[in-house]
Amino acid sequence: MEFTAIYYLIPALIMFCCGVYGFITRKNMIAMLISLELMLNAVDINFVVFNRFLFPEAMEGMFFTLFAIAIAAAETALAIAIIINIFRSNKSVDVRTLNEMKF
Amino acid sequence: MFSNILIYFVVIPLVMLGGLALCQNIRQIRAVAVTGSLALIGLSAWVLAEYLELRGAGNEDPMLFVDSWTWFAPLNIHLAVGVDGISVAMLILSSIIVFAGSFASWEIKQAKEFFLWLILLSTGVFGFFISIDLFTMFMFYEVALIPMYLLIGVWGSGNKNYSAMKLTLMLMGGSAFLMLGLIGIYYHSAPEGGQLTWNILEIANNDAIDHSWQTFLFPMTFVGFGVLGAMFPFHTWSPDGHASAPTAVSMLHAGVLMKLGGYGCFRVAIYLMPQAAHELSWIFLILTGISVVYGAFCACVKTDLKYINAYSSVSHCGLVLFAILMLNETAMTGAIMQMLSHGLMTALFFALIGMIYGRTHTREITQMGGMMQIMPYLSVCYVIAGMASLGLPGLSGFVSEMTIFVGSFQHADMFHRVFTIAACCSIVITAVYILRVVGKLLFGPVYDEHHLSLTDATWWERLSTVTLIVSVAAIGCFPNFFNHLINFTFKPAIFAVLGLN
Amino acid sequence: MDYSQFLTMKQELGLLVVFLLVFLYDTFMPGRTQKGLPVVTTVLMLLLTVAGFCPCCLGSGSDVMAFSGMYETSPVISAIKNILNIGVVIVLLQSIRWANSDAMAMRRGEFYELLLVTLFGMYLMISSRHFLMFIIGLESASLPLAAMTALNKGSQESHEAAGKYILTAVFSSAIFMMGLSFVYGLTGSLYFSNIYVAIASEMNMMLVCAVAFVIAGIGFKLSLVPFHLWTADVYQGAPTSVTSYLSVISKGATAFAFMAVMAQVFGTVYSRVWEWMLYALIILTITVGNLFAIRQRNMKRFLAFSSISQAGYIMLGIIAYNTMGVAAMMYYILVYIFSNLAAFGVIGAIENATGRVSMDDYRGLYKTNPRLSFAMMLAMFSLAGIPPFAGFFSKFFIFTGALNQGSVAIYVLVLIALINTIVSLYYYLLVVKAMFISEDDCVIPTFRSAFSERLGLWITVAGIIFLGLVSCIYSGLLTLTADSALSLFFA
Amino acid sequence: MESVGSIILYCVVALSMIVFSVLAVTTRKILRAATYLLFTLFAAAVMYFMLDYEFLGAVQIAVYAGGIVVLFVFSILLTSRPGDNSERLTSKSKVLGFLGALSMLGVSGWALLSRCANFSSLPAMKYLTMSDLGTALMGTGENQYLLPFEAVSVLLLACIIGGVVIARKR
Amino acid sequence: MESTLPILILAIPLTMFLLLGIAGCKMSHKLAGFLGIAGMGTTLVLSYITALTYFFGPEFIGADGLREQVTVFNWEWLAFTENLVISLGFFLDPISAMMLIVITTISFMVHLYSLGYMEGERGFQRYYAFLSLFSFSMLGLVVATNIFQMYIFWELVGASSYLLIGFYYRLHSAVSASKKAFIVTRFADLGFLIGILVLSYYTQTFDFVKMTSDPSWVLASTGGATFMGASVLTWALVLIFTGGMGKSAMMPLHIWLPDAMEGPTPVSALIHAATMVVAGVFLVARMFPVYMMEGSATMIIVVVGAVTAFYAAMVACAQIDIKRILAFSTISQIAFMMVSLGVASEGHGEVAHHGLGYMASMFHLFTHAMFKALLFLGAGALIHAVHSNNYTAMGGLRKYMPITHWTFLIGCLAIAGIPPFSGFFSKDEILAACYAWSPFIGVWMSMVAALTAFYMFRMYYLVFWWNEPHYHHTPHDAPLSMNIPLLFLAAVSCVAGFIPFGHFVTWNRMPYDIHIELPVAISSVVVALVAIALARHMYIKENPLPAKMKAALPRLWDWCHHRFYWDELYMFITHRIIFNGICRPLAWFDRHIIDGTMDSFATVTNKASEAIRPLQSGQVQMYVWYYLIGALLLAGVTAVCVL
Repeated sequence: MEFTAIYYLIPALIMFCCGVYGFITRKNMIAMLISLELMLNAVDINFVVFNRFLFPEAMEGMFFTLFAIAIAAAETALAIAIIINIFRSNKSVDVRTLNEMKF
Repeated sequence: MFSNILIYFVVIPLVMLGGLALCQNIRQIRAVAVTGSLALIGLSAWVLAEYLELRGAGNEDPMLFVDSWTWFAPLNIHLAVGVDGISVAMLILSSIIVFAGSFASWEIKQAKEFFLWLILLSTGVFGFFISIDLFTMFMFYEVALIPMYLLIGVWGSGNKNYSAMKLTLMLMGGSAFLMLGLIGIYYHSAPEGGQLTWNILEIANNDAIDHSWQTFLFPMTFVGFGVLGAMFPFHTWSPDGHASAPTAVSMLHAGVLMKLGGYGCFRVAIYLMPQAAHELSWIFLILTGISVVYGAFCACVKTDLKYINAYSSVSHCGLVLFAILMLNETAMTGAIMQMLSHGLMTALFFALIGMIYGRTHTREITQMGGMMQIMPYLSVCYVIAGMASLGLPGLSGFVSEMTIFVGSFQHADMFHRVFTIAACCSIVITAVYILRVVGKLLFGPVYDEHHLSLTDATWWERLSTVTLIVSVAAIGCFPNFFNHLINFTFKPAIFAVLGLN
Repeated sequence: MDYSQFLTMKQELGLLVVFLLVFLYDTFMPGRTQKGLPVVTTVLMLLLTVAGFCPCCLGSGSDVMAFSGMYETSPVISAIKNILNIGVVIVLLQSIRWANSDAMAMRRGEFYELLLVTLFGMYLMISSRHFLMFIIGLESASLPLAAMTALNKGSQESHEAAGKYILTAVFSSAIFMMGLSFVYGLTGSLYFSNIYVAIASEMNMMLVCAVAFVIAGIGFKLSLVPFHLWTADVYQGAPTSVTSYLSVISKGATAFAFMAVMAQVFGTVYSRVWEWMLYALIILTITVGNLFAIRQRNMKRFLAFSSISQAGYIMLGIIAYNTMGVAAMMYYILVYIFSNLAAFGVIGAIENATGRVSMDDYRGLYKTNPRLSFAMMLAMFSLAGIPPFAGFFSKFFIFTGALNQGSVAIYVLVLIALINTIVSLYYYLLVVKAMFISEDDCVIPTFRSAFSERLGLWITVAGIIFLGLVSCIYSGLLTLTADSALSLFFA
Repeated sequence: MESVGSIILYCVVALSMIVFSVLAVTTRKILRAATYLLFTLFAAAVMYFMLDYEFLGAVQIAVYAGGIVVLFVFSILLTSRPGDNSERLTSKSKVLGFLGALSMLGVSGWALLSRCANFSSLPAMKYLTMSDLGTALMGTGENQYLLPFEAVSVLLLACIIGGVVIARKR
Repeated sequence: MESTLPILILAIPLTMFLLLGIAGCKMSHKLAGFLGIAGMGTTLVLSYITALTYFFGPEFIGADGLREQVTVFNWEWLAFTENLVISLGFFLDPISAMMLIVITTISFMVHLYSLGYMEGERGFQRYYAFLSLFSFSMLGLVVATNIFQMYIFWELVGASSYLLIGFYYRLHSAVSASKKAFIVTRFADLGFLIGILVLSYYTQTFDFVKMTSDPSWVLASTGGATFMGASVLTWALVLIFTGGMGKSAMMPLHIWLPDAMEGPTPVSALIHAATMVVAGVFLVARMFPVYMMEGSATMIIVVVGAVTAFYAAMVACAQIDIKRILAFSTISQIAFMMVSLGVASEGHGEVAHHGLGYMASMFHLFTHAMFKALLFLGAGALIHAVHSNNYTAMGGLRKYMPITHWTFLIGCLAIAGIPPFSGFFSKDEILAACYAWSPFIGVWMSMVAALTAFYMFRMYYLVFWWNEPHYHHTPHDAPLSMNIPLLFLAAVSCVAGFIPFGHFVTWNRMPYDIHIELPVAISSVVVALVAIALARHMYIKENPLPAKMKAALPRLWDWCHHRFYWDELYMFITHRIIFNGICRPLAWFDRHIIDGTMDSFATVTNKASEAIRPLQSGQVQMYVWYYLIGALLLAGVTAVCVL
């Protein structure tokens, strides 16, 4: 058998979908963040795979991934700071408590 | 720019606004309002004189005093002005009603704000009538609409919030269609590759709007303006709006603002898209024909004076649109005459109703009676207004209605003639509701003993009403003058296209 | 390795200088002078704005590509940045009083630093011609905003807003990046110019997906329906100054960037793919935004929905897909900045003075605070598109621009948009009604707002009145757009 | 034709990636979720190595596993009390989650498969040296990333400031 | 002809109206009355000069021996199109000259009479103002040069009639009577207007001269067009006649006239007996050559006239109110004129008996105006004396009011057709014309003439003989100002019959001699005398016969007394059908359906707004879910559509 790009892309996609599922279902905000990380990571894999399989002559995808990792880190850091902030005032990290404002 | 006389129709109201901002007390406010409206009357008289002189000298241009200043160059938007007989007539009408309206609101509360909005409204109206650029026309049109909301909302009576909102939204709804129509016209204003333009004269000259687009754009613009012209079934803002509006606002609105609708229908919808007008007129003819009769019937059973008059306006304004759609010289002349006539007499009506209401605090005719004994002056004026409305010769209503009927009946098509007869029936129904009100309200024994202590008109009220009555009588007695003033516009080739007239 | 290329990024560099100065001031100046920070920042921004207007100084006089086409600046881009700058100056002006309140004492500097960074991010979004740059700009424009949203430490709503914002924002950026990965997979490049060429021959699901995800990702920031759901909550919870910043600057910048992406990346598949997507989104956005706005009582939330529907109108400039549309869009953004900031200025002034933000509290406001009510009314009229205020002109031009496209579908779209203006007029008038017509027992008492707030209001009101009447602005934008390289994409 | 080793390796990596992803989003204990995330990230790193992106793999391990996951663990410890099992999921949210995930899978899967024909086996690639990476990061030319490098630094700075200002007690 | 006099004839009353109307309230009663009378007097003199000049001036006899038609002046007032122009002009021909005399005479008499009758009334000045307005309008109507000018003044007389009927506006009855009068005539005028429209559409002219000088051209101009089976010319003429029916109170549009008696009695004399109500006759006479062309139109005129004449005479026999009796008498007499006009032509240009009917009609118009005005003014004197309109409050008055009694008797004899009073001559001509046209109509009209004599003398005896009721004040003759008109008109009624009318007024303006048709004359006088004798027998003093007759024919009495329930029928149609059946449902429809639809846009918007509220649930995961689904749908739907 021959590994084409699709062999790598499908697991990444499944990973992405797991992230989606987790993000929608988990009530713990940190768990939601974890799901998000899965999604971001799946995207990273996509880039890398496309780069490696389709356009190996340049390193666009790889560098995108590199920066995306940095961005993801920044996002996560900020998100965690905010979650902790919420935890301080709400005494909970349950996302369902974020329902003061609606309609 | 200021060498053109027309521009002062906008400048004077703007100066008035500025003056108003500086006013400290009610006397100054009145002074500003009176001076300004007098200046406007003077200006419109001047324009009329100049206009007649130019025409007399054999000037055959479709519009006079034409001038155009570039505004948004890339879109070819200009501040273009110009008048023909119709616009001159409308300008005169507006200035008279603004004048009368200022006097009718002599003792209004919060006078400064009131006049601020009122003058803004009149700015829009005047601007609309002098514009021959679709963009500026539309802009002024909307400028005239929005002050209504506050005028009714703040100074109105009864269910004013609802009425003000309904009126504003429905009229703006109309202008939504209108805006689409106008932009559409712009994009088809010139032949392929030509310079697109908003200028009415140029568009009419180019005659480049192709047939399929006409059939789309004509209804858009006609309905857009028709809403303001109280065309069935978009007239329902009118009864509520008028009923809640303060006196001067009802006057201005029914007297002038509703005329914007008819004027626009002619100036934009029909003038620029005659073929579509010819083909689609039957649809709107049915609607306006319904307006005419239906409004009159509805007025018969209402007991609130303003509702009666509002429905009567629906009927009369319906006649305006009806006649415009006949697409012949006489009927269209009649339409414009009807605008003048209806504007003046309905303003008179609303002024009187406001004055009566200000005294009795009711507009229910079932709650009043025998006013002739209590306030003979106002009652006599009311009778005159009523007579004008039901078309007594010697007053304006007769002249305009007859011109419309005769003109409409000259239509070659049987359908149009039959419809004309149906519209004619409205004169009987009009008589019914007018006389019903007159009989109940003015004649008969005094209904309420408390009313006996009420006073007759004050001097400013007399001035306001006399102005209007004289104008109504002037049109009624010397119709040919207005006829000639107006029908010059209808001479040129727009009918040639249709093979009519 | 031509590092002098950095010098083409004059406006970005200028902004960074401001950022650094503010940072240094915040860090090193003694505590008693800290209250001067807001004014200093405002003045610095003002200088930057002024400088941006002259091409010789910071603005761009011609089209320049730098970093091998990763960055572009041109008069048009410079113009939109200047427009944003003007907005930022006004926002800063209006936030001075809030920033100098005691509650903000510890976070004053950070507020300004974060704000400037987000502005920097927006600059990058606008100027970038490479998706990596673009996403960095997008994130810079969006992540610090989450922190800014949370600045109101005492308020539960502020935290909630920040939480909702960061979670949805990150999710959105994940989707966006997914879309980018598809773009990359299709074309092998992240340079706009390369993609533009390479994508022309493509027509498959991956392309559709890519476009949809990219639209979703940017639509999130623009709060297009259905990607808008965060908007109301965040606007309501965030401090008023942040809300006003979010609603005008962030939206305006994103709109322009969106236009750039759609035209310069996906231009070749306009009618094949995304025209119809945008039709749907615009109709949804305008309608749903309006429908929600009807029911709102909280002024900030109300303006949130109003801004959603406004975004729909802005989109008309993009779907027009011509230079007129772009110019109209930029003009619309400018006018929208002034109108919305006037509204937020009044809301902020009242909130700072009395802490009340409900529309019910505004009843009878005209009796006690006529000037504020007047400013608010003008803002509402302008937003509703009533002449002679600027909003009318912007609406008219954006419709004109859209109809320039000429298809029947666009006529239908514009008609729907126009009908929606009636609904929007209704709710704007509700505010006017509350202030001018309704009466209430507990009217907001007469108060005197701070100088900065008044100045901000005067500026915005002047803008509302004159921006439309002064024709050279729109005409200038139109000429600028027509002459720019951007216009090539619409040919 | 791939070697058996690489097939096995692929299977292990792919499977662990999928399995740990699923576990990460379904486990009730939040700390476990973080752990499964770590494993997934490791799997991804291995995948990078398999595709000859050693540097990227290293960064992945360093930044993700070393930084982010630690951050997660800290925050988890900070916010959850011991023995605090995660919530029981309502069936409604499960259904919605499934629906969302499945449709995402469907649409994106369709997108990927639509390009499947273009996919070939692993092409040869020039070995990436550190200096290649360095030049690309510090260069201003085509496919060189000095500008993003600088820009991202501003972003990181902003996030630091933001994080600090939020996390600060007052 | 000089146009100064004609202009003044119209201008003086108009000026008086404006003067009294605007400044009247500042004047004393005396001054206002004097002004009014002076104005009318001047007009009277001027009109007499004009009319007599016309009739006797040789310059108006053309070369062919015909009396010329003169358009004294004709000013363009409103030009609809090049051809269709409303002009205001002064047209002199025999009938308009005659009408000038009739109008100004009666009007002057009424002015004079009112001085006494209306003395001390509130609104005295207003009264005179309205009288002047009416005189102006009526004069304008008869001298109209074109049909539209006639329509204009037609409307104006309607309005002044309205104002005068409603003079006592404090009374409900007066107000509703005036309203009724206006609306009914307005309805008729609608027909007139449509008729004008139809006619002018085909002929492209309003001008009388153009139409009447060559009526066959009118017929030709319609080009044989038909509408719903009838030729358009018939339609036009019938519609125009409808206008005449309204004004002249022909059945079924007669219902307003009896009610119009609510106005002051002099007004009834002027407007509702002598002048305005004959406008319909005048109109048909004016258009006579055209009517001649359409047999079906004249047929309708004859039928309507005959039925009305009989009906009104029947009803007049059973009324209590003396003014009502006179009103129905008026209706009946006008119907005579109509019938006479109708029988003057025999379809398609053949004029029966040299247009005898035409001449007779005009003659009767003239004499009737005089004696009916006399009767009304006499009735006014009676009412003035006893303060009641009902004969039940009167009786034996001959002793107290000799002048009134004798003048009234002359009036009654005149209307009954007893020679040598004027009515005999004119009625005789009419009957002769009828017999010539069709014996049936002749007999029928003779019967009506008998009825006329009967009800008039019924009234006469009931008022002046009969039993004397108890009077609060002793009744006495009216003051001099009221007696002069009575005496004058009585004198005219005595002698007017001897005027050689045929020399002045004929359909083709060709003078000819009237000769009395003896058989017809004798028979009609005999019949009239019998009727008078019967009335004398029944009503000269208490007599059981009337009661017996009433008991014998209760149904007939009821129907006659209630005017055959026409008012009730109209009430039913207007109130039940039009008002409750059309207006109210329409108003409801407008409020609830049309307005409801408009409101429902708002409601639906609100409902929609409520319905999508759950979208903004406040749950961030739902937000994300919608986001995701939105994005996927965007992709999926687009893909389905474009791929």
